[in-house]
Amino acid sequence: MTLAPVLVLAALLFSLGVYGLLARRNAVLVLLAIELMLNAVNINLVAFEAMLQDSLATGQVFAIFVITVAAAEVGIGLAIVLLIFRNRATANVDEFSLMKW
Amino acid sequence: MTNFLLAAAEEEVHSAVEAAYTSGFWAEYAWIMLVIPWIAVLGIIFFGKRMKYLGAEIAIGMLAFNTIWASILFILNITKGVVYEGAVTIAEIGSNLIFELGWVVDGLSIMMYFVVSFVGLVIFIYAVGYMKGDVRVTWFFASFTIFAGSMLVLVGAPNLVQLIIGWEGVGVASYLLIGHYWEQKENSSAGMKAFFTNKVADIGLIIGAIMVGVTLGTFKFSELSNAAAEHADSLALVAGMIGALLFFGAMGKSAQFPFHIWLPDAMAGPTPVSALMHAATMVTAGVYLMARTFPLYQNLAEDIRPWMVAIATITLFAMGLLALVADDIKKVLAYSTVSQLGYMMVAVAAGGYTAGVFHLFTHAFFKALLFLGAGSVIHAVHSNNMSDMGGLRKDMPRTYWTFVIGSAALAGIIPFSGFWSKDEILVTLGHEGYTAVMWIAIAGAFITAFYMTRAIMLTFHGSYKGHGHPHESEPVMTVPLIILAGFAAVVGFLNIPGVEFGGRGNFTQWLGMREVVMGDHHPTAPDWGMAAIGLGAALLGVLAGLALFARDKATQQERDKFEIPALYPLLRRKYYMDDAALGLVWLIKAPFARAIDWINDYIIDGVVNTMGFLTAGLAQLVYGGLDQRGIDLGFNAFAYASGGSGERLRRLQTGRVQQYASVFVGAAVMFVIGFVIFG
Amino acid sequence: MEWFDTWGLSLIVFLPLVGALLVVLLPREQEESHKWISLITTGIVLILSVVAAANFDFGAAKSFQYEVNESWISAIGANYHVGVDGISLPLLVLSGFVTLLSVIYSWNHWEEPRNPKAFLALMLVLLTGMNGTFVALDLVLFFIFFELVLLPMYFMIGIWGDKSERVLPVFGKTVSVRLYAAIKFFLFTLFGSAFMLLGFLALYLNSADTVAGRTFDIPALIARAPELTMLPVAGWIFAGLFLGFAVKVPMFPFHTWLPDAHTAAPTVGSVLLAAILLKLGSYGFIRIAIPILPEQAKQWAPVIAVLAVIGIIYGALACLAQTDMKRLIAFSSVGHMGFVMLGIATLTDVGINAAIIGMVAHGVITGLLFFLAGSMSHRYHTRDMDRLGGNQKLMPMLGGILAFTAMASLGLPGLAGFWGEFMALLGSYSPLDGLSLGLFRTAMVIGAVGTVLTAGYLLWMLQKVNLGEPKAEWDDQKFHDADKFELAAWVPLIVTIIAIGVYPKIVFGATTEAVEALVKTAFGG
Amino acid sequence: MGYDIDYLAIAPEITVAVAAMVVLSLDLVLPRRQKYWTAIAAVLGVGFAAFPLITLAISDSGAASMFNGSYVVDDFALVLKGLFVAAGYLVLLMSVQYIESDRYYQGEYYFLVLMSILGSMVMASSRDLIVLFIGLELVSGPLFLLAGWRKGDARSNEASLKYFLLGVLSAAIMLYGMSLLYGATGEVTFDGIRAASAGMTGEPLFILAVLFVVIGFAFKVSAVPFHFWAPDTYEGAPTPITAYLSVSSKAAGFVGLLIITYRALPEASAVWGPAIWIMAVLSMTVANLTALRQQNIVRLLAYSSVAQAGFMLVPFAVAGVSNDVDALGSAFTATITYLIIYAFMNLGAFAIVIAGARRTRTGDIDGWAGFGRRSPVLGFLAAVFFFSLAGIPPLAGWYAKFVMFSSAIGGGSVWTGLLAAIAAVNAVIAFYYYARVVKTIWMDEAPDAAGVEYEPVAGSLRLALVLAAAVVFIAGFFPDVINFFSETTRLLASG
Repeated sequence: MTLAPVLVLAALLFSLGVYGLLARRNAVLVLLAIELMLNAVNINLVAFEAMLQDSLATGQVFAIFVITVAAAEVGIGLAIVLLIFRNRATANVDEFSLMKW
Repeated sequence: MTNFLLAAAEEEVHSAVEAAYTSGFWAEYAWIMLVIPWIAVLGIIFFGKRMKYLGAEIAIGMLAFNTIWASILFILNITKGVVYEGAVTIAEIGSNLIFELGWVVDGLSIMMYFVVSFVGLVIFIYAVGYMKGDVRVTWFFASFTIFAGSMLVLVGAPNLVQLIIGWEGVGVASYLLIGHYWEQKENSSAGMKAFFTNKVADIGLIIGAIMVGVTLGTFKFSELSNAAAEHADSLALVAGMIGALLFFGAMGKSAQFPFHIWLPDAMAGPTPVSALMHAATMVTAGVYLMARTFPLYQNLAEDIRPWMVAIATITLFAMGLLALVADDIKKVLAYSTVSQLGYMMVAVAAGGYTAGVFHLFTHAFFKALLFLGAGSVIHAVHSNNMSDMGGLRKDMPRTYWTFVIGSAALAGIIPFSGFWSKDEILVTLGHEGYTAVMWIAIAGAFITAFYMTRAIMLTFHGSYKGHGHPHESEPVMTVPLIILAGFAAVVGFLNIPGVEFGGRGNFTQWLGMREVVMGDHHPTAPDWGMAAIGLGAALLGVLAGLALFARDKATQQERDKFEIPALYPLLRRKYYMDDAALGLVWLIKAPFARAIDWINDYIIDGVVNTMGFLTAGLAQLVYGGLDQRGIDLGFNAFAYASGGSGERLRRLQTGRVQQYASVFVGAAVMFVIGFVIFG
Repeated sequence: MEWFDTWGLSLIVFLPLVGALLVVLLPREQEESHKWISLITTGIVLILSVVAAANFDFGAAKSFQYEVNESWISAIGANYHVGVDGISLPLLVLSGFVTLLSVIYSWNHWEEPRNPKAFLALMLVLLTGMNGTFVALDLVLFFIFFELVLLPMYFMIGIWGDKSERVLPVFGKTVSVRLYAAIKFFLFTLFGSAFMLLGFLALYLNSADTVAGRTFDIPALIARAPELTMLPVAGWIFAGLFLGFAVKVPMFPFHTWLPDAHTAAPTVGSVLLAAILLKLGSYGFIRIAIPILPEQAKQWAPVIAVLAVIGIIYGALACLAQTDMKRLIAFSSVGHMGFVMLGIATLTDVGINAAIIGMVAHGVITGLLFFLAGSMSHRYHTRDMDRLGGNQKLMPMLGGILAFTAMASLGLPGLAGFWGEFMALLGSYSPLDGLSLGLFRTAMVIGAVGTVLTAGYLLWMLQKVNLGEPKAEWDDQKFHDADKFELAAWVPLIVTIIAIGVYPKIVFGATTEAVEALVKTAFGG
Repeated sequence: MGYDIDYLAIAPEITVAVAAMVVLSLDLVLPRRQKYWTAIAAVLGVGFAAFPLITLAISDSGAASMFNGSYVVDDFALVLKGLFVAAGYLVLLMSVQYIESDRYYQGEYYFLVLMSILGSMVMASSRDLIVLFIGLELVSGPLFLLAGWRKGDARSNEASLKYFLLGVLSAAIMLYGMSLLYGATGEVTFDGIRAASAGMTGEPLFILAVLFVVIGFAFKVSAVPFHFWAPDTYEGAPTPITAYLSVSSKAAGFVGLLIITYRALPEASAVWGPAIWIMAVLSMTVANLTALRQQNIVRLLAYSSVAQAGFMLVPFAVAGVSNDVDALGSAFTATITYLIIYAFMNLGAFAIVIAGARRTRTGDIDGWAGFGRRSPVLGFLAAVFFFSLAGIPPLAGWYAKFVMFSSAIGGGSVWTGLLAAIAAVNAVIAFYYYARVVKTIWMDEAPDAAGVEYEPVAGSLRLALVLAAAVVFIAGFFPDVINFFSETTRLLASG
C-alpha cells in the first residue's frame, strides 16, 4: 500500500474542513467542519503509523487522544453555540461582530 | 626679526632690570590695589545705603588708598626703578597651560595705576556733588567702583587671560554706567551698544590670546619675548595674524574706526562716567593693550603695522571732523576723545611706544578735566546742548578757566601738557617715515583746536540762551576741576626730551622700566621745528574758531553757522556708520533670528511632530486599513480563489470570526508558500 | 573613615531613595515633615559629597576612588561598580548642591496642583538617578540611572507644568503645553537611549572572547579599547552611543525637546533639568564613548564639532526670536551645551576640561536663571517679555541678581561661564593631532562669533525684562522682592559662580589629571 | 527512564487536580450563601501546590522522567510550573471580588481555572507531542468557557465563540503539523524527533510540519498575523480571565514553543527561525501601532500583550538565525526571563484595571482621568506596572527588554541587528501608549469628579497588587532573582 493517496485524502479532507469553517454560516456546520479537520489528522496519524510499523502504535494512541479531545471540544463548542442562541436567537456566526478588531 | 629677541633677551634689559628695585614691600603687595576695589564693591552694595554719602565714602576711600600706593610706586620707580611680577595659579591644564591671576609692577603699569587711581579719585569726589539727589547713588558708586577695579585688574594683568578678565569687566561696568538711567530705552540701548560693539571686537582679543597661548605656550607678557625666541619658527607664521587680532580687540575698546560708534552714544551715562571712561578707564584699555604687547608689534607683527597706522589715521582725522558739527557738548568731547585715541594708536602703531603712552597719560588729565567741566556746565543749565548755553563765563568762572586750560591742553597749546605729548607723536611719525600721516595728524591738530574753540565760544561766550539762572557749581565739584587743571597744565613737562627728573631720566625711562626693552625711538632733544609746526596748526585752529564763532548772535544756531555743504550731511549722519551697524543688528535680529525660529518650529520640530503624526497615521492605517480593507481583501481573495460567488463575497464581509479565520489560514498559506519559494 | 570608602558613594546615591520612601509613607497632611525630610536628606547627601571631595586623593585623581565593586547581575556580568574620579567628582557635588537648593527654593514655591509630598519624593528619586549616573562604572548600572531620571522629570513636567495650551506649527493642532513637552522629552530620550543600550550590549558582547570574560565594566572596557575600536561594528556602536548621548545633551538637530520641556516644566524641574540632566549626555561622551572607542571618536569629532557650532549659532539666533523668557533661557542652553560639545570634540585635555567646567558652570548659571525666571513668572503670572519690563524698578534685588546671572551666562570673564567657552575655543584652535585644523579653527571663529550673539540676546533680554519703565498693567500691583527662601537658594549659586570664575581650580584641580590620563590612554602621546 | 510514576515529582499537579475536585464538590454541597468557600479552597489549593514545588526544587534528586521520557520533571519544568502556579494564584486573588460581585455561579469558575492551570503545568513537563497536545487542550478548553463566563453579556458570548473557533482551527492546524512530523520522523518524543530530524531540513513534508506546529503555537502566544482573536476575546472576557489569557495561557504557548523549537526541532531552525523573525517584527510593529489608537484600556492591554509577545519572539528569531551556541543559550534564557517578568507586570496592570474599574465597567481610557488624585496608591501602582511594561528602569520591565536586546545583539548577524533596531524603535512607540494611560491617570483633569463610583478594593486584590508590585520592584533592582530561575532552565536548550 502506498502512502501518498491516503495523505492526499487527508489533505483534501483537511482543506474541506477549512473551507467549511470559513464559508458556513451556521455554527453547527462550522463545528462539523472542525471535526473534518481533526479527522484528517487522525487519518494521517494512522496512515503514518502503518507505514512506520511503529511497535508502540504511537500513531494510533495519538489518534485516540485526538478523537477524545475532539469530542470534548465539540461539546464545548456546542455549549457556547447554545449559550449564544439563547441570548440572540441565532446561530449564524457571521452575525457576531459587536467588537471590532 | 629674531635678532631683536636675542638682543633683548641679553644684556641691556637684564642689566636694567637687575639694577631695579624688584622686591620691595610696595611692589610685592601691590596686589592689594587690585583686590580692594572688589571688597569696596561688596561694602557699597551691602552697607552703602545706610551711609551718609550712600557708599561714596567707601569708593573714595578705596581710591585714595590706591592713589597713595600708586604714588609711592611712582616715586619708587622714579628713584630706583621697579620691575616686579607676582601671580597665583588659578588653574593648570596639563603641563603647559597655566592660568594665573597676578599683578605686574613696572613702568607702564605704575603709570596706569596712578592714572586710574588718581584721576578716578578726583572724578569720584566730583561725582559726590554731581550725583547728589540721583535715583540710585549707591548703585552708581558700586558700578563706578567696578569700573575702576576692572581697569586696575586690566592694567595689573601679567598675562593675557587676566587682561581679558579686566577687559570684559570694564565692558560690563560701562554697560551698567552708560545705561544708568535705564528707565529710558535710549540709555539702556546705548549701554547695550557699547557692550555689544566691544564684544564684537573682543572676538579678536580672545582668538588672539588663544593663538598666543597655544603658539607660545604661555599667556604671560613677560615671557612672551623669550617664548617667541624659542618658538620663532611657528610664531613667524602667525605673528601677523596675532597682531591683527589683538589690534582688532583694541579697536573696540579704544573706539577706533569703525568701532567708534559706541562711544558718542555712551554719553547717555552721567557725566562723571564719561569722564572716567574717556580719561582713565575703558578707552585707554586698547592703547594699553597695544603698549603692553608692543614688543610683539615692534619686532614680529611688523607687516600689519601700516594697516594699524591707516586705521588710526582715519580715526584721528575723520572723528575729529565729527566733533565740528555736534551740538551736544559731551559729544564734542567724545569725538575729540576718539580722535585723540587715534593719535595714541597711530603713535604706538608707528612704533612710538613712549609717545603713544605719554599722550594717553596727559590726555587722561585734560580729558577728565574737560568732561568734568562740561558736567559742571550741564549741571548748571540742565541741558547737554550747546544751543541752550552761551555766556557762562561770568556765571561760572572757575569752570570756565579750568575748561580753557583743558581745551588748550587738548588743542596742543604750549606749554600745556597736550602740546608736549602731541608733539612727540608728530616727531615719532616723522622719524618712523610716516610723513603723510604726520601731515594728516598736523591737520588733525588744527581741527582739534578749531572745534575746541567752537565749544568754548558757544558755551561760555556770547549771551546765555538757556533757561533759569546758572551759577557756579559747589566746591566738591570745582575743586577737582582745579586739581585736574593743575595737572593738565604741568604733566607735559615730565617728558621733555633731555630734561631729567630724580636721576633716572624722565617719563621715557620710567615707562621703559620693563623686562623687555621697547626699542622705540627716543629723541634726546626737543625738535623745535616740529613743535612750531604743530603749535602753528593749533593756533590757526584757534584763530579760525574765533573768527567763526566769537561773535554773539540771537540764537546759537545762527552762531553755529559752520557748514560745509558736501561734508555736512555726511558728518551729521556720522558717515552712516551707525546706520550700517543698526542695519546689521536688525539683520541678525529680525530676518536671521526669525528664520532660525521658524526653522526650529516648522522644520526641525515639524519633522519631529511629523514623525509623531506619521506614526499615528500609520497606526490608523494599520488599524483601520487592515480592518476595513486589508482583511476583507485577503478574505475576498481567498473566497474568490475557492470559487465563491459574488453573493457569497458580500455576505462573508460581515462575518468577522470567519474573516479572522481566513486571515489566519491565509497567513499560514503565505508562510508555506514563502518557504516553497525562498526556502 | 574606612566605612566611608566603602559606603560613602552608595549612601550618596541611595539615601535620597530612602528619603523619598519616608516622604511617601508619611500622610499627605504633614507637609512640614515632608519638607524637612527632603531638606535633611539632600543636605546629608551634599555633606557626604563634600566629604567625598574633601577626602578625595587629588594626587590620584585619574584613578577611581571610593570604589565598590560587587556582583549585581551575575548572569550578564554586570556589577554594582561605583567610584568617582576627577571627572565625575565635580558633577557629583554639583547635583547634590543644586538639588538641595531646589528643595530650599521649593519651601514656599509650589506650582499647582501643589502636593509637596509627591513633588519632593520625585525630586529625591531624581537625585538618586543623577548621582547614580555620575558614579556608575558599569554600563548597565549607568543605563539604569540614566533612565531613572526620566520618570520623575516626566511627572514633574506633566503634573506641575505649564497649564496653558499652544498650537503646534504646521499641523495646527492644539496641544496642552505640559503634556506635549512631557511626552516629547520622554520619547526623545527614550529613542536615544534605546540605541545607546544596543551600543552597550554590542560592547559587552565584544568585550571578551568567552562568555565568562564578558563585562559591562567601564574601566575594563577602556582597558580593552584598542581591540574594541578596531571592531568592524565599532562605527555602529559609536553611532548608537552618540544618538543616546546627543539627544540628552542635546545637540543640534536633536534639541527640540529641550525648549518645550524647559518652558513647560515647573521652576525646580527646569532648574534640575538644565543644571544636571543635560550633563548626563555630555558626561556619557567623556566617560564612555570617547575612551572606549577612541578611533570612532576621532572619526566623529568633526561631525560633533560642526553640530556643536551649529548649535551655538542656532541657539543664539533662536533666542533672539523668542518672546517667552523661559523659552529664551532654554534655547540658551542649546548654545551653551554647544560649547561643551565643541570642547569634547577637540579630544584634547584642554577641550575636555573645558567641557567639564562648562558643564558645571552651565549648571549653576542656567540653574539660577531658571530659578529667577520661575520666580518672576510666579509674580507676574506671565513670561511674555513684551509685557514685562522695569523689573529692576519693581524688584531691585531680583533684577540685580538677574542682571548678574545674565552676565555670567554670557561668559563674562571672572565668572564661571567664561572658562568653559574660552577653553573650548582654545581647545579647538589646536585639536587632537589628525583632526582637521581648518575645520576646528573655523569652528573656533564661529564659536567666538557665537559668544557675541550670546551677549546680544542676554542683553536684549535684560533690556526687555529688567530695564525701562514698568508697563502700566503692573501699576497697582504690589510686588515683593526676593524672599528669604529664594535668597537662600540663590546666594550659594552666586557665590559659586564667582568662586569658580575667579578660581577655576576648584573644578580643574579635580579634573585635569583625570582628563589628561583619559586623553593619553585613548589617543596616546 | 521507565514507566514508573514518580508521585512526588508530580505532586504539584496532583495538588492542583485535587483542589479542582474539592472545589467542584464543595460547589455541589455548599448552600448559595457559602459559595465563597470555593474561592478559598481554590486559592488555598494553588497555594499548597507551591510546597511540593519548592520541595522538589530544593532537593537535588535530579530530573524525574516518567512514561518512557514523555513526562519529565526537571528544573525547566519546575521553574515554569512555579510561574504558572504563581500567576494562577494571582489570577485567583484577582477573581474573588470580581466573581462575587457578579450574578454568576462560582464553583465552576474556580474549577475551570484550576484545570487550566493544571494543563499548563502538564505542558511544562511534556516531552512528547501527545502530552504537549493534551496539556495544550487542557489549558484551552476551560478558557473557551471562561471567556464566555458572563453568560448574559453578548460581548462575552462573542468573545468566547471567536476564541473557540480560532482556537480549534489553530489546534487543528497544529495537529495536522504534528501528524506530519510524526510521519516524517517516525517519532513523537522530542528527543527522538531531534535525533531523527538531522538532515531533514530540505524535505517539504518536514518543512510543512514544522511550520504548522509553529503556527499553532503562534496562535496561542497571539503573534501577528495570528492574533486577531486576542483583542476581541480580551475585551469580552471577564477581566481576571483576560489577565489569565494574557499571561498564563500565553506563557503556556511560549513553553510549548520553547520545547518544540529548542528541544525537538533545533535542526529545523532554518525553517522556524525566519518564520518567527517575520512574526516577531509584525507582532511588534502592527500591535504597537494599533495600540496607539485604542480607546479601551483592556483592548490596549490586549495589543500590548501582542506586542510583548513580539518582543518575546525576538530571542527565538535570533536562535533560529544564529549558529552560535552561546547565543542560543542566552536566547533561551532571555525568553524565560522575559516571560517571568512579563507575567507579573501584566498581571499587575490587569489588577489595576480591575481595581480601578468603575461600576459601569466601560473601560474607556478617558474615564480614568483624575484617578491618580482620587486614589494615589492605585495611581502609583498603575504607573509602576505600565512603565514597567514600557521597560523603564528601575522597574522589572527594563531587564526583560534588556535580555531581549542582549540576545538580539548577540546574534551577531545583520538580520538580528536589524531585528534589534526594529525592536528598539518599537520600544519607543510602545512607551507612548503606556505613558498615555499614566498621563490620563495623573495629568488629566477628571471631568465628572463627583458622580463616579469606584468599587472598593478587596483584600485579595490588594494582596495581588502588592505581590505583583513587589516582584516588579525586586526584579527591577535585583534581576539576579529572575536570572536564578531562568538560568537553571538553560540546560534544556543545550539538550
